[in-house]
Amino acid sequence: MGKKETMSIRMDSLSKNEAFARVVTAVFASRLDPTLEELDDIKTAVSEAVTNAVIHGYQNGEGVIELEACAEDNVLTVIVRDAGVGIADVKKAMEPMFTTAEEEERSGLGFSFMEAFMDQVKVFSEPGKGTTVTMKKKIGR
Amino acid sequence: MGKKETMSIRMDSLSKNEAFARVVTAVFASRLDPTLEELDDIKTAVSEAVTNAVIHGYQNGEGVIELEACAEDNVLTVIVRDAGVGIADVKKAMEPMFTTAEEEERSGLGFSFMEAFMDQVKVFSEPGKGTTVTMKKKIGR
Amino acid sequence: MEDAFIYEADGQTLIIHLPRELDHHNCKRLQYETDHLMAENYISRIIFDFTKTQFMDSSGIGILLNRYKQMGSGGGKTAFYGAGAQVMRVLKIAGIPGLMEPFETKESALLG
Amino acid sequence: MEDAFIYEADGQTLIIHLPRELDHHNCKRLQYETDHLMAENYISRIIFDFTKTQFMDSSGIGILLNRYKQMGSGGGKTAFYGAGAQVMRVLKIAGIPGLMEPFETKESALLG
Ligand SMILES: Nc1ncnc2c1ncn2[C@@H]1O[C@H](COP(=O)(O)OP(=O)(O)O)[C@@H](O)[C@H]1O
Ligand SMILES: Nc1ncnc2c1ncn2[C@@H]1O[C@H](COP(=O)(O)OP(=O)(O)O)[C@@H](O)[C@H]1O
Repeated sequence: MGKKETMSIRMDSLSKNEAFARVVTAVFASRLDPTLEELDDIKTAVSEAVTNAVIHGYQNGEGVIELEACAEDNVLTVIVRDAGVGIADVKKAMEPMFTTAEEEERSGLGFSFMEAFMDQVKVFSEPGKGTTVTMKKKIGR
Repeated sequence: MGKKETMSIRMDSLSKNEAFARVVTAVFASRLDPTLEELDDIKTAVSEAVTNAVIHGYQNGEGVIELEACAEDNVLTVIVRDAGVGIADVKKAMEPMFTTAEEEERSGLGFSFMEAFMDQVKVFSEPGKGTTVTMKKKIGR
Repeated sequence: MEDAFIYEADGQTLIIHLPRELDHHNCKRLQYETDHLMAENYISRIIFDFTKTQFMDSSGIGILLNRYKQMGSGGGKTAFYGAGAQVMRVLKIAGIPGLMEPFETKESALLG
Repeated sequence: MEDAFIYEADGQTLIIHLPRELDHHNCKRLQYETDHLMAENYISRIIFDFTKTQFMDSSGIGILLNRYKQMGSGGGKTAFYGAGAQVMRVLKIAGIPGLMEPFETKESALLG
């Protein structure tokens, strides 16, 4: 290893792309030779971030979601980016059980899951401009 | 259907991304509900185009390969683009058995396979600028 | 293409056989359909069957928690069985086993 | 991660058990290894085993054609067996069955 490998993908903001995004990321991550459990972790975290872009970022409307994945040494970095409504208070949004979409039966656990399944989660957001979630995970400890 | 769905992906010019590209395209294409045979056709054509970008376009060196897929009505469009050396004589390059990489045990059948497995193949290339291969296939006749 | 849920009634118990992937995309129908079923029938217990489920995320948890609330918080009113590795980890992180009774099999879940 | 080839010798016959995916990436080693084997041993016949191969593209055809040429174009010097649907379609488009003898099983291929 040592060499950095990258891929980025742009897709429509559609709920069917939640599954597409996690499969693509898992296939890309397989070059780091992860365990099945690590692959599940990655899939779950990606699913959360992409679902948030679809539901919250673009409010179930049209938009483009960008997903970037990068493998370097034994670390997988995944970046999920939307150009949607953005988040005014990121700290509050990341609190467990906090959700602004109660009527859609959201659990408010999306960010908690990303944090549980990845080693590092960083959220950058500007209201009206969009949200970028950057997640890192060390593969094969 | 009726609505157009698109995804595009950028990846490093690495031989391991030949498999990555065909899996990603197959997963994307599955939304058109293709038969297993159609999926195999798509995978083979994508494999040819991406392999050509790696070997001929970037001559096994560094570079970025772009793959775009689009599903509209029952037609899958796949575009594979490199910014590599390009092709001076596209017509000659597309002749069966023509290859400029004899010593690498190439069969010269890459373009023939794309044409055999897809309904339409168009190649646009400029020497020194790169090559774009656009392929279309109707799914589920 | 879409995964199918199958609803099974056993007296006042509703068994929901969950799909292969329980994400936001696949949850949309489940939400609508169970609301409909619960409005039309008297249901006093819900059992979730994860036997076929290979993937679940927090969208699935949202569905589970809302059914749990609808059933009222009394003991044993919601239960689940058949959870595999990925599902179990997700359920545990969300604290579901403290709210819903876990079982190994359908038979033991029905006995309660 | 990498698919493994396995080479099997039976007298002067070399059986090459091809990998799950026979593309440019996976062909690199095959090329090097068979050249090596054929330089060290007297091989008069090559049999390709596609039993495990689920995918092949024109890179795979390039490898086959070169081994065919190395064997000289005499009859029966190269053969294959175990080709599934995708592999068989690719072989046919490339005209391979006109150059190499197709067999159903390893046993029949060895008998020739
Ligand atoms: N991409 C995003 N764009 C805008 N708002 C977001 C985005 N992601 C998360 N949020 C906000 O953060 C809240 C908490 O998110 P999360 O923890 O994933 O829970 P949930 O999705 O269940 O609401 C959301 O309810 C929403 O208000
Ligand atoms: N992306 C590309 N960039 C530059 N040259 C290309 C590209 N694709 C194909 N070619 C040229 O066209 C020729 C024929 O290609 P192809 O039919 O795929 O056969 P092969 O890959 O076996 O050589 C190649 O040998 C090469 O000279």
